[in-house]
Amino acid sequence: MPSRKKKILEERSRRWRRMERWAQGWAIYKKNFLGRIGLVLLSIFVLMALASFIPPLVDPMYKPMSGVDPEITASTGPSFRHWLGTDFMGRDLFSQLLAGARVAFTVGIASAFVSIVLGTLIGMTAGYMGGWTDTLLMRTADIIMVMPTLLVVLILAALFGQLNIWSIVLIIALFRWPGVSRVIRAQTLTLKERPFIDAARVAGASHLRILFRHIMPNVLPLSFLYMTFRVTAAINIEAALAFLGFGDPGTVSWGMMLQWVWKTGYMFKAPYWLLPPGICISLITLSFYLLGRAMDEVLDPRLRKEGERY
Amino acid sequence: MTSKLKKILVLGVVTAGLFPAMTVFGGSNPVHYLKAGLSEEPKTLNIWLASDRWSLSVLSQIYQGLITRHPETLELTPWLAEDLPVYDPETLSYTVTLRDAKWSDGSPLTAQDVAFTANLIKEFKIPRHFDRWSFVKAIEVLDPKTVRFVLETPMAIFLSRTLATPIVSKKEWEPVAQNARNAEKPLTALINHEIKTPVGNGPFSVKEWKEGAYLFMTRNPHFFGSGQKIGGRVMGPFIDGIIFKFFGTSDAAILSLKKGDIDMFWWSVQAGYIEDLQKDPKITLFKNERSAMYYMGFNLRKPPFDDAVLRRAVAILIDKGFIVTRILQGDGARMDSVVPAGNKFYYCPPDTVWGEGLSRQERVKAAWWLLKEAGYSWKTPPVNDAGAVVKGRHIRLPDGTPMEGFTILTPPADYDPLRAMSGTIIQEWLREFGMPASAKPMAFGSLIDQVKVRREFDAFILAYGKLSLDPDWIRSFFHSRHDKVRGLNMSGYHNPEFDRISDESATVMDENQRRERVCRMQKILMRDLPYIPLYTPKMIEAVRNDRFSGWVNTLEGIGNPWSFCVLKPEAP
Amino acid sequence: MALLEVEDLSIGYQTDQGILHAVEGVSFTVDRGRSLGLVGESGCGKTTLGMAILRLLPQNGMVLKGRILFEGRNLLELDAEAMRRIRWKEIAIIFQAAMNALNPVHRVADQVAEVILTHEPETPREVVRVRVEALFDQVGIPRSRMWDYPHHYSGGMKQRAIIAMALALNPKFMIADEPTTALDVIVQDQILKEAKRIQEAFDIGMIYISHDIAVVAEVCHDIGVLYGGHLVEYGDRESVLDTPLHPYTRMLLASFLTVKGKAAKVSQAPGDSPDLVHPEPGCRFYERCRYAKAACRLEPLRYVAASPTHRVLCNRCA
Amino acid sequence: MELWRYARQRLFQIGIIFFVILTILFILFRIAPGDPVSRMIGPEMTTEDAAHLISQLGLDRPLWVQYVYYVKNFFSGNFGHSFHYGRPVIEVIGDRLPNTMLLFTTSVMISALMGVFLGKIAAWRKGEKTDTVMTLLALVTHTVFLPWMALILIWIFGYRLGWFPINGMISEEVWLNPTSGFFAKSVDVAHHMILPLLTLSLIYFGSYLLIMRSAMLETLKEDYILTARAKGLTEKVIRNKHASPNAALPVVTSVGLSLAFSINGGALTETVFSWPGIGRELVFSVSNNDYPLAQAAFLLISAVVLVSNLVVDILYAYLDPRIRY
Repeated sequence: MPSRKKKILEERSRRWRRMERWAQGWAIYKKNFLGRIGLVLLSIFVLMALASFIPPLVDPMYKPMSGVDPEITASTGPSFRHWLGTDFMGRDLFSQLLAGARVAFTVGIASAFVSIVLGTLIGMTAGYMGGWTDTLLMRTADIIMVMPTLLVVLILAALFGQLNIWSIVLIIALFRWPGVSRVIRAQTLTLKERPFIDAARVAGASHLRILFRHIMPNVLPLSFLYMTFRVTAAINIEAALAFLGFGDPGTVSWGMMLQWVWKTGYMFKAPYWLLPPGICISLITLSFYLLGRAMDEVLDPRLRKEGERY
Repeated sequence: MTSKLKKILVLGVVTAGLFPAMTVFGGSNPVHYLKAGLSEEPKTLNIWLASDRWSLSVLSQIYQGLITRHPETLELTPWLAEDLPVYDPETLSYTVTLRDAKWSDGSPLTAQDVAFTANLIKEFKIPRHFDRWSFVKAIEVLDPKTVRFVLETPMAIFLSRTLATPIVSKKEWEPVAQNARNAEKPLTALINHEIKTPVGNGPFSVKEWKEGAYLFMTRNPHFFGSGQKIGGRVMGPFIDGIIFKFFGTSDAAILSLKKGDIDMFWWSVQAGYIEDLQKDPKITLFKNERSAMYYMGFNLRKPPFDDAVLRRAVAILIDKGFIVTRILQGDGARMDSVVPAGNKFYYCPPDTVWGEGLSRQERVKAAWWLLKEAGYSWKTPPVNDAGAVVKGRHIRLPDGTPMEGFTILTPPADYDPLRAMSGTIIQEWLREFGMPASAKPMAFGSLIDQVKVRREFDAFILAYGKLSLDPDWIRSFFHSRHDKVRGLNMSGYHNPEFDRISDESATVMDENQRRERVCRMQKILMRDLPYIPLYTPKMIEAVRNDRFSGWVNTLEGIGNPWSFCVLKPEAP
Repeated sequence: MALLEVEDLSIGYQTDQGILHAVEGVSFTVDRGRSLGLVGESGCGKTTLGMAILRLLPQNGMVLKGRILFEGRNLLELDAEAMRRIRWKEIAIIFQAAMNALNPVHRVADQVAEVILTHEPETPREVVRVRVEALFDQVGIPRSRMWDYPHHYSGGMKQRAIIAMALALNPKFMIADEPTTALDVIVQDQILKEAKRIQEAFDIGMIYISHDIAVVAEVCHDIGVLYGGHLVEYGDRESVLDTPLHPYTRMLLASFLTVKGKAAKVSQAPGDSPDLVHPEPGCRFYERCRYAKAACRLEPLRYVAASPTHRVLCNRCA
Repeated sequence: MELWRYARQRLFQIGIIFFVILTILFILFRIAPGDPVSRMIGPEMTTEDAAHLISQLGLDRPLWVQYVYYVKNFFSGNFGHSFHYGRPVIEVIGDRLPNTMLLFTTSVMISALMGVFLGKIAAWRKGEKTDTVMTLLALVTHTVFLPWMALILIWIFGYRLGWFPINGMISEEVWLNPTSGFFAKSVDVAHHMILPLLTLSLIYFGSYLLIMRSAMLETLKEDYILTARAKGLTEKVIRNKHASPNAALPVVTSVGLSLAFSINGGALTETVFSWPGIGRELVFSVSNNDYPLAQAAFLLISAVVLVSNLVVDILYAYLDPRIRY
């Protein structure tokens, strides 16, 4: 069947084009100096997160939450035994810092992922369906958008007792989709007018098929871009929450470490304790942000216009 | 130099120049204002609403009770009253004669004021106070200086608790009460009444409250104690006033103290600052006992903690010494009875101190032995056949069912990091033993709701920060009568023997007989363990020693009315 | 002395792949009162040429060799300030995308007045106002619309406003870069006539850049045809139109004659655009030329003069 | 006028959104397990005390009755009494709000002005050292963890150098001194404000700089910039008159959109520096189960965000003549 053959060919060429696009994107990304820095930083944090499993195996006193050095009962500075020193009850700061990387990734990526999935689905639906659905979804987005996420999570944390890390992830996600959905909606609106959507509609494709088969692949890169920014937001909110003392007590996050140093009175005395978690939060945010910016350049051809004017 | 830069520099110089100039004020006569740091701003100056310690700190300078406690002996000492009242067993009544005292507006304190205060509490059922007055049948004004209280039943706490109630001025409060009576919600109207400058008869009175910044009190010229000798001390106040500064965070307060911006920080200093402060020659630290109980409570109404054996095993597993040295950084004492050891008269050492002096391994073995005897079993016992301690797994109740996961509720870290941390550590100890414990810090309001109102919980860690020296509260905490929604018996502890002794203790008027009852109660509780007392923290306060001296140490620290009445400025 | 003389001008762009030779070895002259039409498909270097004269090439663009003489002075050697003074005062430009050539946040009349105030700062405000009004009258924009913002204007009006702006200082030379591309046919016609009238009335030298040979044929005295950065044919209008020598010119004219009015199709003539980053030494039209021989690709090109006013860059035509 | 009609329409929408938030808040605070009275009275409270107080506070009425009262009171301007302070909520907020406004508007203004100014220069010098340094600085301050930076500033300027107070907004020495006039008091507040202001401004300035820089780069590619150049305008005029007004528009929008985010930062800063503002009060009231205060504070913050968004939109329309509603 010639039409079938054509379809296969088309599919193959589309796939090829997509791969080519990735390769091209990577080529552009590589040229972005800050983007490269972001990637390097990020891989350091990934390594830290992976390494966080090691210290407790070496000695139970390196358990980030419950392990204490039997010989140390107060905060001490860096030593061979404790590379970054110990906290006020003799727990190893370095293993806490490593565990913090794991928490940051978990929180950041999980909540960004959920909010992106939500935002993309809602944005696509609103843009594609239009009418009442659109109005309803977008007004909801407006309402959520004006609420300061941190304070909302704070209120919920206070009202419903301490939240565990997954509820925090979920709440951040629930309050962070509107920004994404607006962008995706705008993108969907322009896509909707493109001929290939019309063609698909004429060919009798169902709404669902059009949404997922034709529109989604085109908005996904944008969603992916937004995900990097959402990751930074989520990490920051979790850290701030923990810093204020509303974090999940069962996890050692960097915000929690800062809260301990602040609340136990070691702030002026223990720079080895005050500095590392703050630097880590800031740098992981920076690295995701740089990643996002570099990706933005890859995705947004407008920025590549320079030098193309003849 | 650019003009912009110049401007900035000039502004900087002006700013810097202004500040030293501002530190001196008051003219030729040196005035001595004590600057005291509070960790939070007082919420209100309405004595009937105030429940936070900051408001109470300020109000304790203003409103006074008839009786107080001597700082060293802790014995009852007459305060507004001229003498300790005498009990007449015939009529079940106390007669109190008042000192010659004046309100800060100059009008005299009369028996009418005392009667008015008591009646106000009884009429409006003012929370926190009403309980202490509910058994007072009548208040009779015999003459302007004498008042007689007639009780319904003999009640041991009348002297120490009821008569410590702050007395308010009838002149000031009568119109307020009248308005409140006409309101739809009388009590709400009363406690929501705003008071800017309360009329009291304490050593100081409020001059100015700048919200969010400071509260300025000046010496009350009409203070009844001035020049008198009370409790072996000549009363002042010898300072001209107190400026309370509000700090939201301890770091700021400690910094101010070091710089000399405040003379005293009225709050327990965290361990982290202590070493630094000790090095400072201008700063003196005071360590005092507290009348506080930090404890772990259980829900005795349902498994698994309805079994006293299990509670005992938990008590063995909890290393209080560890908590004190590690989490409290040594600034506290382990607690082995519900009465704090600082309360020397009523404290009784228990017969058995669970797990005393044992190492971690020995604790595990002891607890394991105890539970094994009681029929508990494990999938992997915490002590293996060779007698070595291993990680236990899946404990089973005597009836063979696996123990379900349970939570230990604690206050959140922002409220009290130490208790939150203790919860986590206890969780780890129990888990090593094979118990499915998980610590869950919870916002305070939710925690109270869970424990007192809904009563859906397994275990919790809470504290009583300021237990009165008279241990009448033991009865409230553990009497089966108080096992109800919002009741104080949070564990749901029922023990008829205990109920009987505690009821007896309430009405025994002889101190020594009462003490014997209280001892028996303590021993019963330490056997049944509805609560495991964990620790009593120390009160560590820091003051500058270059401006004022004469702080009075007592239980609960130097921040007491005695201190403020006798404090003297250092000679310049 | 000619008003504008371009001599052997080569322009390149720095790109990732190397230097892109956008214009190579172009020479032409424009006299006072004369107009030159530069025609060619997009990417042929015609806009680059226009920008180079005003030294407005983008950052990665550079003049590789050659001279641009304006009234005898080499513009390429002037310092930035001297060049700034020449811009608009002496040489004005009407842009391709007139739609976006006006700043959206300033009123149109202000933008015209700004030109006068920049170059003749002593002019009293009142005089400026009168002159601006006169200019708007001249291009036929009602005075009531003068103080509108650009987005209130139609495309034609914007283009007129730009022309008004170009005339504000009575420049000696004007470059019109596809001034009518975005407009509909009727407006296009009006604007063209207007441009021609003004050029003649003020005795201005002018370069008219277009992809549409029909437009150029209508307006200009001379025609230059650009292909791949080369000026492949250059001569007076009659010679070029009547006896086109270069195969590319012929191709342009042929499509113009067959589908008159729809000349835009030309740019989609068969064959790919030449690679300007690694150009062959020979003819760049080689691949699309139906007369091409193997040698065309490699032989260095030279101009062949058909008449004193007409030359062509084709070794075959010789 | 069209703009007026647009504003009215938006105000109506804001009203609806506000009502929805109001309702959500009510529901949230009522279904939450917290027990306000236990926090009010303290652990010595007896069952009788609590029951009495609960009925006195009207918390024993059915939920829908409470809701009706709540909405009714709300629209008659009565936010109730704070459980904690015993004062009308409106008064507490009235005390705190000006402090927040002072800190907040100053910091937004400083950071926006600095961001716009430096962003302009960075874009103009794209690729040069100035640009690299400024972009990096902006990136770092933009992504640094706010409370941590506040702590570091406290550590350096408060503890090590001792230059600035780290707590509150006034010092009693100045305010209790009868000779200090308005000027001395203002200087005192300014002195206290420096560190929190520095924290907030540093954090926000980065994002404004980045937005301005990229907007400026976009703008510089526009045709009218080329026109401006061809017109022989000086570079300074091109940059300041033709490029930056267009480029500053996205900054205006982002000020509006980032407001909710900024409020998070504001609350954190207020908490760390004990600035007696509404953000800190909200954090407090929330952990104290002071429903009326927390609700009103949150509502107020939402209202401020909503209205500011509207103001920003109108401002945008005013700045950009292309936009007409």
